[in-house]
Formats: sequence, structure tokens, C-alpha cells
Amino acid sequence: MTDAAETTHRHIPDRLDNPIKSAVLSWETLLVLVAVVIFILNSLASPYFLNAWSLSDLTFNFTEKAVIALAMALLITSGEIDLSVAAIIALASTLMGMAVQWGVPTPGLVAIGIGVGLACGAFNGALVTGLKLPSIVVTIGTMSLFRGISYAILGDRAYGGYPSDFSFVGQGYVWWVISFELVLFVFAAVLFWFALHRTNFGRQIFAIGNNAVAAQFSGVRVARIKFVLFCLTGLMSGIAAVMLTARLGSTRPSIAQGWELEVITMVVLGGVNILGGAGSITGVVLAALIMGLVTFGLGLLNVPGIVMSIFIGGLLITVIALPILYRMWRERRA
Amino acid sequence: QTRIALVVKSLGNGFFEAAARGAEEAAGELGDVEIIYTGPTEPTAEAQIEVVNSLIAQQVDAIAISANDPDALVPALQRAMQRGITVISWDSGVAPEGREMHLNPSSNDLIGNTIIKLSADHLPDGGDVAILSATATATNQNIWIAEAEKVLPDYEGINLVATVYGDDQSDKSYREAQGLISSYPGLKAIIAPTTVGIVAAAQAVTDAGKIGEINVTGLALPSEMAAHIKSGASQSFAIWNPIDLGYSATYIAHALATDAATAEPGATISIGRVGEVTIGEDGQAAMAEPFTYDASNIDEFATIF
Amino acid sequence: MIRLLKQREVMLLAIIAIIVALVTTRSAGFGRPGNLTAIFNDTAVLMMLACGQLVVILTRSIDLSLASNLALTGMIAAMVNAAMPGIPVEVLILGCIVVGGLLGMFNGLLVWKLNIPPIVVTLGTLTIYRGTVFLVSGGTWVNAVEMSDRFKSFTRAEFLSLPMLSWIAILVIALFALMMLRTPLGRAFYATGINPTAATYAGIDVGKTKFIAFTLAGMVAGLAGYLWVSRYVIASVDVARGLELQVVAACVIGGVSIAGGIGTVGGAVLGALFLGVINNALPVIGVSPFWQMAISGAAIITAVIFNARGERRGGRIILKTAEAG
Amino acid sequence: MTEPVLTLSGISKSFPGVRALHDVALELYPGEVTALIGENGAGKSTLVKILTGIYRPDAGEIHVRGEPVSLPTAHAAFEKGITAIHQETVLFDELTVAENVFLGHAPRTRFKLIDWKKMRAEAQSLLDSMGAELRADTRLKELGIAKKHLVGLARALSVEADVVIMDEPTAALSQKEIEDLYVLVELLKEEGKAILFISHKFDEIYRVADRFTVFRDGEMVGKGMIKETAQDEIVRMMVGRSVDHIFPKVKAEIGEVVLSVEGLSHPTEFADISFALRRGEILGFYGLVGAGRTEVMQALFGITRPSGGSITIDGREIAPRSAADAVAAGIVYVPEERGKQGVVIGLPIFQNVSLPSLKRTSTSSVLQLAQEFALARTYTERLDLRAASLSQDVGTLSGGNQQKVVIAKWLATNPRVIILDEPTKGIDIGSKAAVHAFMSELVGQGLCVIMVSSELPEVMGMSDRVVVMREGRIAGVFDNKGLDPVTLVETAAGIRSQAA
Ligand SMILES: Nc1ncnc2c1ncn2[C@@H]1O[C@H](COP(=O)(O)OP(=O)(O)OP(=O)(O)O)[C@@H](O)[C@H]1O
Ligand SMILES: Nc1ncnc2c1ncn2[C@@H]1O[C@H](COP(=O)(O)OP(=O)(O)OP(=O)(O)O)[C@@H](O)[C@H]1O
Ligand SMILES: [Mg+2]
Ligand SMILES: [Mg+2]
Repeated sequence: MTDAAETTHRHIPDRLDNPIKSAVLSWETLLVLVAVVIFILNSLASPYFLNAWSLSDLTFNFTEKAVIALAMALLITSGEIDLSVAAIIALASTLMGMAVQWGVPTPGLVAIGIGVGLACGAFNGALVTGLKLPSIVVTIGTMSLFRGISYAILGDRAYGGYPSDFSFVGQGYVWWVISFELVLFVFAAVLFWFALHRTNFGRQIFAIGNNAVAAQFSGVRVARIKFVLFCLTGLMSGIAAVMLTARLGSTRPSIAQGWELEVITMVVLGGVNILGGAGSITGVVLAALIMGLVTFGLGLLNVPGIVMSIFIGGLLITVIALPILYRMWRERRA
Repeated sequence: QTRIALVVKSLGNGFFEAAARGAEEAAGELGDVEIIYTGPTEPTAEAQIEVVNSLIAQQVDAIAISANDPDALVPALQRAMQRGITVISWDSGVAPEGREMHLNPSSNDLIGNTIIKLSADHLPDGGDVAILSATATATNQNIWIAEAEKVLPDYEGINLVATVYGDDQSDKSYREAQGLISSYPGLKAIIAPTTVGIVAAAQAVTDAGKIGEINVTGLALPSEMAAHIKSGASQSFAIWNPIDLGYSATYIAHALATDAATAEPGATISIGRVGEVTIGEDGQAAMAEPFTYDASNIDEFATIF
Repeated sequence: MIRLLKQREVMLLAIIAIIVALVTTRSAGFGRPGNLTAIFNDTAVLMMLACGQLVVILTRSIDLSLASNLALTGMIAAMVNAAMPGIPVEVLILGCIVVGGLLGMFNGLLVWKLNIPPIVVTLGTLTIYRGTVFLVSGGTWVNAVEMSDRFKSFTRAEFLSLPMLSWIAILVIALFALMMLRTPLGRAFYATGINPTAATYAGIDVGKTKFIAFTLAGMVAGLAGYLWVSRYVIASVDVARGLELQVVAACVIGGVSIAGGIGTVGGAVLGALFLGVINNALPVIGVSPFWQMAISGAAIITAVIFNARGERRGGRIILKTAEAG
Repeated sequence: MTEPVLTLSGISKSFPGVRALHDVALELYPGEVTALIGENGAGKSTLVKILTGIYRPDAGEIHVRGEPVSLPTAHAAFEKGITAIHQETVLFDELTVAENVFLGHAPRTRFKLIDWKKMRAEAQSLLDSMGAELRADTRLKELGIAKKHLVGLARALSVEADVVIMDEPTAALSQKEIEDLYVLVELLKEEGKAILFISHKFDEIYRVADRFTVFRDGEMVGKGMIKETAQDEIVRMMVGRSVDHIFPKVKAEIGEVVLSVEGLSHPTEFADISFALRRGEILGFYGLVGAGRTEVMQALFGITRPSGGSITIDGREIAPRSAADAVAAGIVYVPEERGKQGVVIGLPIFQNVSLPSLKRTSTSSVLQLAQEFALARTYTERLDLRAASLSQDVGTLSGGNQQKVVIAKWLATNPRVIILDEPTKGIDIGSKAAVHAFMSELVGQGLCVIMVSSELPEVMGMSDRVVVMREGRIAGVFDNKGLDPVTLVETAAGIRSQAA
């Protein structure tokens, strides 16, 4: 150690643990298990569950939220959060509805929805990164602001009269029971998976989430990346707004009320650390599927939605607590 | 066996609980009918669509829905109809493409007229009145308010000064009522065509010490308003019988699902002890006139619904 | 620095006063003492909850379940009252505080013993507690007729022309202020939030302090549960839905740092009062109620920007000349 | 021989995967200073935390004045008369000085409420008695780092204690404050307190300590009287072998000017900074703690935004607006605060190393793990990093090894100028020598190095030229030929201005 001239160095291996073993012990495995158990329980509990159309309908319970959850997963991994996503849906949908009244055709409507989402995301991003404000409070504010603008525009009215080809986005099927929404979600999931786990961009997100200051001191453009992530979350909310509006065929300011917490629940259930720095897209996709399975399965048993939410809340806490309890139990034994 | 789903705007609302009791009563009379009473927890269209989807998957025979949005539910309900499920709406309607017929608790113009008349009856010399509604998006409330505004000129001296929205939340409704009381010193009546709103408004009037000055009226269930009728905060209010409404919706859904009747203009459907309804040109039918409750009959009904 | 903090509260108070004055020019009744006490009474619950949320946020946590806790305890109180009108209201209130405290403890235990991030815990219990309201009530309401007279009148009884509800709020606020300033526990909340490691070294059990914060917040929410139900004479599943974020907003407007360690009882209370005044003023000056939400959103954002400016330190000022200038 | 106040025996403590202490013993005597010596990670601070009730030992006994005690909480330690200044400043920025001193044991009124007036008065008199020029009601965050240490000291002295523990108390203090501290230690000795003094600086240990105890890898390997033991012997106990050249300065070929800074200024932190850096040169930056050197370096690195002046590298003027810009221009910075700014704890070693070089290890922005591993291996092995694998979380490494990861990360970017801010702060003597050897190697390869250091021997031993800063300005630039250390100290303290 003292001799700098020494040329023979000790070799440091790339990794010690077996990647297969660590994959087996991962969060995703736990989620797959949970999903399989719920799937089996559903099939046992209701004769209507194992049916292609039922399974297809099931996906509508989560695709729109899950599309936002993909971007939210990246944002939360970077250590920020966006509570305004549902309000962005309301505003984007309202402005699309307004455009319909002016006779804007479907491609224009889609562009408006996505554009408004992007603009809202950029607004959040500018406040958080430009003025260095905590994202949780900024987005509590914009959550009221964006939906508030919808209320101010629409008041007690509703927008409708969307062109018939527009409804394909939310109601159409690509092939047999495979809906356009599902295809869109799968496509987005693959894209986000690649971005987070296989690119420099994703690596930098993890670095920022673990320690933003050190990342900045390592030459990562922290503010720029966070800004992009807010824009991306806004953009995906805009896409979700297009999907939801097309599915409902009408817009009211109360659209997607309360979705922000469901989206965040999905992300956290998917194993993304709410404090930033860890998470996976696979986990989020599995969590979306689990939430769809739970709500649809309980729906088949005509369990009221609020009781379902007890299940979801309980599931969230249990799934997070289980590994911790297991670790504590193991430490106590050791 | 016929399985009829009674889908409501949201669970946990006394009005719909009463309707469900009526549905069960009808099921008992019809025999071999299973009632699935369901609905979302929050009164949103998205949540209701999820409920409808699960009912489609369960292959129920009929869906009778009180909708949170007249348009948003159409695609889901159309899908239900395509799978051979009978769909009707009741209480709060769905656009015609999304259902076979709609059962109004009463005719909209009758309700609009009633809520104005309730206030005018106790204002022989006229005066300022205000409306406290539910959410700004509630379909039926908006229709009734529009009807009420239409008949307003018939009531001389009655002056509608404001329409505010309490979102069917007690605290917001209460605050809106307070706002009305302080902004319009000459206010003589608050009309709330929603049960949450009327209870909150009556409480606000009581707390402001304005009993006798401001009369709270509108649409409500007797059990919820009994205390306020007794205190005098409300002279009278009206409502159709929700039990009858659930009962009638069940009868109609059963008749259509078993092909005992078809939903076409002019068709007449029997609704058991309530009588019969005739479907109008617009695919709608009205059940009965709203019934007015006041100090003389409140005790009798407060224990029922 | 203490001066600057005080200044922030004075500023907020001034803004509230200006709003009241402006609205009064439009509608003379607004500034009357009677109306002002009505607004205070109206905001009482929010102010109390903001105190509870304050101690939680100070310890670097957040409690999103307060409104659900309120709804659940309120429903239980109403049902107990309906079933056994003989139980004195005072006992019922104590019971509410205990039940609310237990619900808060559950949050606190998960945070303390399992180290789960508070936002995750309370996101879960937010839905669990609200769902439990539905389970215990079977989805039905408890109406005015079912409640005993004393249950309804207790919060309304006036003393020195202020309703009991306001007095209870004042008492709670005073107790919190005393606790924060003059007891070791109050200082422990600050210490935990400013620097948890240092707090541990100073003999403070950080986990336990958080647990106590959640318990206190829960107790306040429980008390608020009874007050809410008694004031609006209705208990339903929907009671106070969405209030959880308003409480956070009140704290933020009052200058409480979401990162913990910074904030005062005065700030949180004034933040709540600000929201209360806005809520009450809009209908009075005839602004369409549809604008309400957008305006309060803009107010929150403005307050956050404003607070951040106050908090940001102006470098370390090494240069002597800069210091003098 | 007097009886020890505090006796430890058979103390062991393990963390998951780490055996921090194994069967150690220690005695502290009244009126004497015992130095605790050991490499980084030897377990010194762990022992301090056990003595102050923050950790509980897995095994072993603690006796205070002959009686066995257990210290389950920090409070229990207070009550047994044990108090400590911890290695990290563990204070509360948002609170006042008075409250920082008394948090947890504030004076109370009759009603058990905190007595603010009495607290302020007591804190003020304590600070005055220490000669600290501090007001009790200022907020801590307005103080410089050195003053904060004084507050920490005041906090430790605010309890009636028999045992005072100081864990590297001088690491962040300037020369003058260190002298003041020595006086204070003498005072405490006279009052009969038993003092445990932890330090990596041998001159200091020889100056204040009476006895010593040496730890190595969590075990006690020796103890004795300082006066009877030579430094070499202690070092051998510490590292298990002898360390020869501590400042192995090899003269490198000094070439053309690479970096030149002209009139760099900032509104509040520094003004009029001008200097030039040549190829193959080590430029030392000396000054008292808080002189503003870090701020200047961070301005070069694009973190702090200067208000005026110019930075020229290889004849090209640059205005870095972010660290990324600076890295692109060839300037890299090894920060003073390793854990906060240096390494990304939570990421594995190889990802830390490749983070600034991702463009090179990826093909069109798609990660290539094999290339990342190769890059990381090249540089970490060159620095002789001690790690089990490259996929290990960097947070599991010792401080010295973390420092190596930071340096490896920068070398991988092929920089022109490398800035090292207090590169050996808190680093044990063995690793320190390695860092110094490495700096020599860097300049040998034609890089230029800026070394910020507050340690006089290091500055004297390593630099070609020395820039002295004082209160945000350059107070003098000296060639390190026949340079008298006194000149540097006096220039830094403002006693002497540079005789041009
Ligand atoms: N909380 C902890 N969890 C896990 N390991 C720890 C913890 N605290 C200390 N360690 C480990 O215990 C060992 C001893 O650490 P300690 O801080 O006592 O060393 P030290 O002698 O004070 O070193 P330095 O001179 O760098 O301050 C190290 O290997 C360290 O990584
Ligand atoms: N008042 C303070 N509050 C918080 N951190 C401080 C304070 N003063 C200094 N620091 C931090 O402590 C470290 C040591 O700073 P220091 O006092 O050495 O100032 P500096 O500007 O780096 O001057 P120099 O490098 O010349 O000593 C730096 O990382 C600095 O950011
Ligand atoms: Mg140490
Ligand atoms: Mg420095």
C-alpha cells in the first residue's frame, strides 16, 4: 500500500453473489407469487373469472393508471414525487373537450392532450428544479391549480361529442380481446424498462435518487434530468388523459379524482423506494397487474369498492413490511 | 333465476339504501330474482364503469343504474347490451344510446316546480331565495334547477339570487349555506335539491339563529330531516319514495329481462303495488309525483326511510 | 433568525387582515366581529389538525391518514351516541381521543418498529381507516334525529360569545404551543427533524419521538372526529374526504418545512386560518365557486415560493466587505 | 498509582458483516489524557458510541469508579458523568447556541417547563468561561464550522462529568483554535477529569496525551505511557508494519501553464483570485479553516457561480455552469465531504467509477456492463482498492477506500487538472502515505494537481508552490524552496502580509 511503484495489484472480481440467486430472492419474485395467489383465489372464488373477455375487461381497471405509474416510477426513483398527475388528466381532458367544440379532428385532440400534459409537467419541473422547491408541496399546489382551472373552464357543464374515431384509443380492440389500451401500455412498459435499466439516462436516475449532491459532483446534470422526468410524468399523464377521455367519451372536471394516490400506491407496491434510489419497472408492471386482479376479483364478488381499498391499503403495508419482518426475524435468530 | 344488478351512484347514501330495500321487496314479490346491490364508493363515472365491467363479467341478466355521468357510462353500458344484458337507468339518467329506457322518480318539470313551490308556499309576499345544489356535475340536480328556473316567472315576488354547490359534502355545503346567509341579508329560503345539502343548510340556519327567518327546503329523506322539521328550520320538503323507486326499477328491469315487455315508446309496464308506467317518446317514464312532508306527517315516515 | 420567523407569521397575519379588509369593502358584513368569529369557528377543526400535522412533519414524517382517522372516530362516536344516548358527551370525547390516539399509534408503530417510510404507512392507513368507516357503519348515515341533544349542542354552547368548538380549538392550540416551546418533548420534535443523528446523541429516541408525534396527531384527529360530527350533525363515510391534503397545505402555507425541523404552531394555525378565510371570502365576494380550487392552488404555490426564499441562506459570507455591505 | 475512573473490559461489538470491536479493554485515569490510536475503521468511534450509550456492546463490562454500570441510553451515560464531543458535528442547525448546549438537559422551572432565561444565561456564562466569542442566542446555522465545534465542546462541558471523550476534536479547527483547545484540555486535567483523546495526528498526541492505547482491526494491540514510547513503535502497533516515507514527493518535470485563473470573484465568498497552474505541478492551497478555499475550488468545478473573472484552460477560456461542464473541460474535483459529495452510497463501486464516463462505456447511450467493469477494474486496481468485489455497495467501504473510488472515478475521465480538497482529512497514517504517493504519480504523468489542505506538514511536504488564502482573498503565493512554515501560518492568520 505504501509502495506506489508496486505493479502487481490484487484482482477485484466483478461480483461475488450469484445473479440467479439474487433474482430469485428479489422483490419481483414476491410480487409474482402474490399475483399468482390472487389469480388462483379469483378463479376459485368466481366462476366468471377465467374467461377471455373477463380478463380483457380486467385490464381496463389499471392500464391508464399504470401508464402514469411507469413515469412516476422513474420520478420517485430520482427522489421526487408528483401528486398532480390526476389533476393534469382533468386539465388535459378539459382542453381536449374544448377543442372538440372548435371542430378539431382526432389527431389534433391527441396532440392537445399530450401537449397539455407535457406543459403541466414542465411547469412542475420548472418550479421544482428552477426554484429548488420540494416537489411534494409544489405538486399539492399544482394539483389544486390544474383541476381548479378545469372547474373554472367547465363549471357545471360537461364536454362531449368526441369524434367516433377518437373513441378507438380508449375502447378499441387491436385483435380479439387485446385492447388498444393494453397494447399501448405494454409498449410503454417495454420502453420505460429499457430507459431505466439499460441506458445511461436510467443509471443517472439511480445515482440522483441515491445521492443527488454526489451525482451532481460526478458531473450528472441533476436539474436537467429531474426536469425531464417531470415533463415525462406530465406527458404520460397527458397520454392517460387521452385514453381515459376516449374511453369515457365525455369530460367533467371531476374526472380521475383521487388517482394520484392510486398511482403512487402502485409504484410503491412495485418496490420503488419512496425515498428514491431503488426500483424496477418490472415491479411496477406486476403491481399494476395485482391491483387490477384484486379490484376485478373483488368486483366479481360484488365487494364494495371501499372494502377493496382496505385490501389494497393492507396489501401495501403488508408487502412492504414482510421483507422487513423477515430480516428482523433472521437477525434475531443469528 | 333472474339476476338484477341495482347500481347506485355511491354506496353509503341513505337514499340508495332505501331504494335497495325496495328492490329486495320487489324481488320477494316476483320470486326467483336475485338483487345485486352495488356501486362505487366515490360518486365518479370511472369507478362506476369498473362496477359495470364486473357485472358484465358476471353475466347478470339486467343492470338498473343511477348514473354519475350521462355520457361517460354509455360505452360500458353499450357493451353490456351487446352481451345481452338488459340495461335501464333510474333516478339519474344515462344518454339514450346507453340504455333501453330511463325511469324518472317523477317528471323533471314536476320536481322543478315542486322545489320552487315549496319555498313559495311559505312566502306569501315573495322574497329572495337561493339554491344549494350537490356537485356541479350532477345530472339530475342540474335538470331540476333548469326546470325550476323555467317556472320561476309563475311565482310572483320569488327572486332567485344565487345557485351554489356544496359538492354533497357536509362541510362544504355548510360553508356555502353560511356564505349565502351572510351575503344575502334578505334571504328568505334556501332550496337544496339534495339530501346532504339540505341537512347542512338546515344546520347552518339553526346555528346562525335564523330559524323562522330563513326556511330551508328541497329534497330529502324524512329520517334525515325530522330533527329540522321539529326545530322549524325547515317548514316542509319533498321527496318521492326511494323505496318505491327501487321497487319500480326492479319490476321494470325484470319485465324487460324476461321479455315480458319491450322498451319502446308507448309501452306500458306494470310496477306492482305502485301501479304502472308508460314509456314516453324520449324513452323515459315517470314514476310518481313527489310527496311533501311537514310537521304533520314527518314522524310517521321518519321511521320508514 | 427567530426574528425572521416571527416576521413570517406577522406577514401571514397581515395578508389575512388585508384579505378581510378587501372583502369587507365589497361586502360590509364580512368584517363584522360576528362573521370573523364564525370563520374562526369554521376553521377550528382545520387549525387543530394542522397542529397535529405540524408535530408529525417536524419529525420528518407526514400523516396522510388524519382525515380518515377523523371520519372513523366521528362515525364511532355518532354510533355509540345513537345506541347509548345516556353516555355523557364528556366521556364520549375522551373516548374519541383514545380511539384516535390508537389509530395514530398504529401508524407510529409501523414507522417506529418497522421503519417503513411514513408516507407509505399513512397512504395505506388512509384507505384502511376510511374503508373501516364503511365496515362499521354498514354504509349508512347517522342522522340528526338519532343523535342526543347534548351531543349536538355541546360544540355550539356559547361562552363569552364564542362557541365551545372555538374554545376547544384555542385550548388545543395553546397546549400545543406550550408543549412545543416549553417542554423537552416539544424540543425533541424539533431536534429529531433537524438532525436525527444528533438527536440520538443527545439522548432522544428518534423512532419513539416519531411514534409520539403520530399518536398526538391521532388524538387530535379523534377529538376533531367528534367535533366534526357534532357540528355538521351527520356521520357518513364521506366525512372530511380530501381534508388530509388541506391540512398539509395549511402547514406549508404556515411556513412549516416539509423536510422537517422548521415550523411553529403559530405558523400552522395561521396557514389554516388563511385557507379558512379564502374559503369563506370567495362566495361572499361573488367569485364563482368554480374558481375556488384554482385560487387556493395558486395560494399554496405562492406560499411555498415565498417560504423557500425566507429559508434559503445567503451563503456563508466569508468576505468581510460583503458582510459590511 | 491512582485508581482508574473508568474501566472497560472484554468489550465486543459486531455489525452485520463487520466485527467492529473484539474483546477490548481500556482504562481512563483522573487528571490524565489517554490517547486512543488506530487506523480508519479500527473501532475507535464505535467504542466512543458504546461509552455514550448510543450502541450497546454485545459483550463486556463497564465500570465507573469501580462499580459495574450499564449504559442503555445516551441519558444514562450523562448521568454516570460521561460526556463526549463526537467525530461528526452532531448539533442542530436551526436551534440557538444555548439550546444546542442544553438540549436534553435544559434547566426547568417549578412546573417542569423549560426555563429559557436560565438556559440562556447558563450557556452564555459557559461560553464566556471557555473564551468562545459567541452569543448564546444566535442560531447555530449562522456559525462557521470551527465555532460549531466550540459549541459542541460547550455542550460536552455543560454536564457535570468526570470523563470527557474527544473524538478527533481538531480535525476541523484552525491552528489558533487548536491551541485554545490544548489550553482547555490542560484546564480539564487540572480539574481532575479523565480524558479520552482520539486523533490521527501524532504531533498532537505527543503534545497533549499522557497515556495511549492502540487498536487494530477492532482489537487492543498495545498501551503504555506516551513519554516512554517512540512514534515508530506506536505506528508499528497501529498498522502492523512500519511506514517509511510519509511525503514521498518526487520532483516532476514542470511544464507550460495549463490552467490560469484571473480575478475570479464572488459577491460574498471570495474576491480577486488569480493564479496559474503548470503542467506537472502540485499547487498547495493553504489557509485557516473557513478561508474560502473550498468555495474557490467549487467555482472552478462549476458548482458555485462566480460573479466575475476568467478561467482559462489550455489557452481556452471556459465558464463552467455545472460540474458536467468542468469535467468536459478537463477539471475534476475530489470534494472534502466524501460521504455527501464524493461517492454515491447505494450504488456499487463500478457504477460510481463509471458515472462521469458513461458516454465512453456505452454505445449510443445503451449501457455496456462489460465495458463498465473493465473501466472500473483498470482504475481501482491501479489504486490498490481494498474491496471484495466491484458490485459491492460503495458505502460498505472504509473512508480511505471510498476516497480511492472517487479518485478512480476522475482518473477514468482523463482529466487535465485534478483538485483534491483536504484529501487526507480523517485518514489514517497508512492510507495517507498512499494518497501522497499517488499524487506524486499523477504529476509524474503530466497532470496538474491543486491540493487544498489545512495541514501544514502536508502542504510543506507535497507542494511545489503554495497559495495562502485568508478571508476569501489570496494573501500570498510562495515557492516551496526553503519556505519557512512560520511564514505560511502568519500569512494565513493575517499577522504578516506577503513581502513580495
Ligand atoms: N452503524 C454501523 N453499521 C455497520 N458498520 C459500522 C457501523 N458503525 C461502524 N461500523 C464499522 O465498524 C468499524 C469501526 O468503525 P469506527 O467508526 O469505530 O472506526 P474509527 O476507528 O472511528 O475510524 P476513523 O478513524 O475513520 O474515525 C468500521 O469497519 C465501520 O465500517
Ligand atoms: N457554517 C457552516 N455550516 C455548515 N457547513 C459549513 C460551515 N462552514 C463550513 N462548512 C462546511 O464545512 C467544510 C469545511 O469548510 P471550511 O470551513 O473549511 O470552509 P472553506 O470554504 O472550505 O474554507 P477552507 O477550505 O479554506 O477551509 C466545507 O465543506 C463547508 O461547506
Ligand atoms: Mg472515528
Ligand atoms: Mg474546505
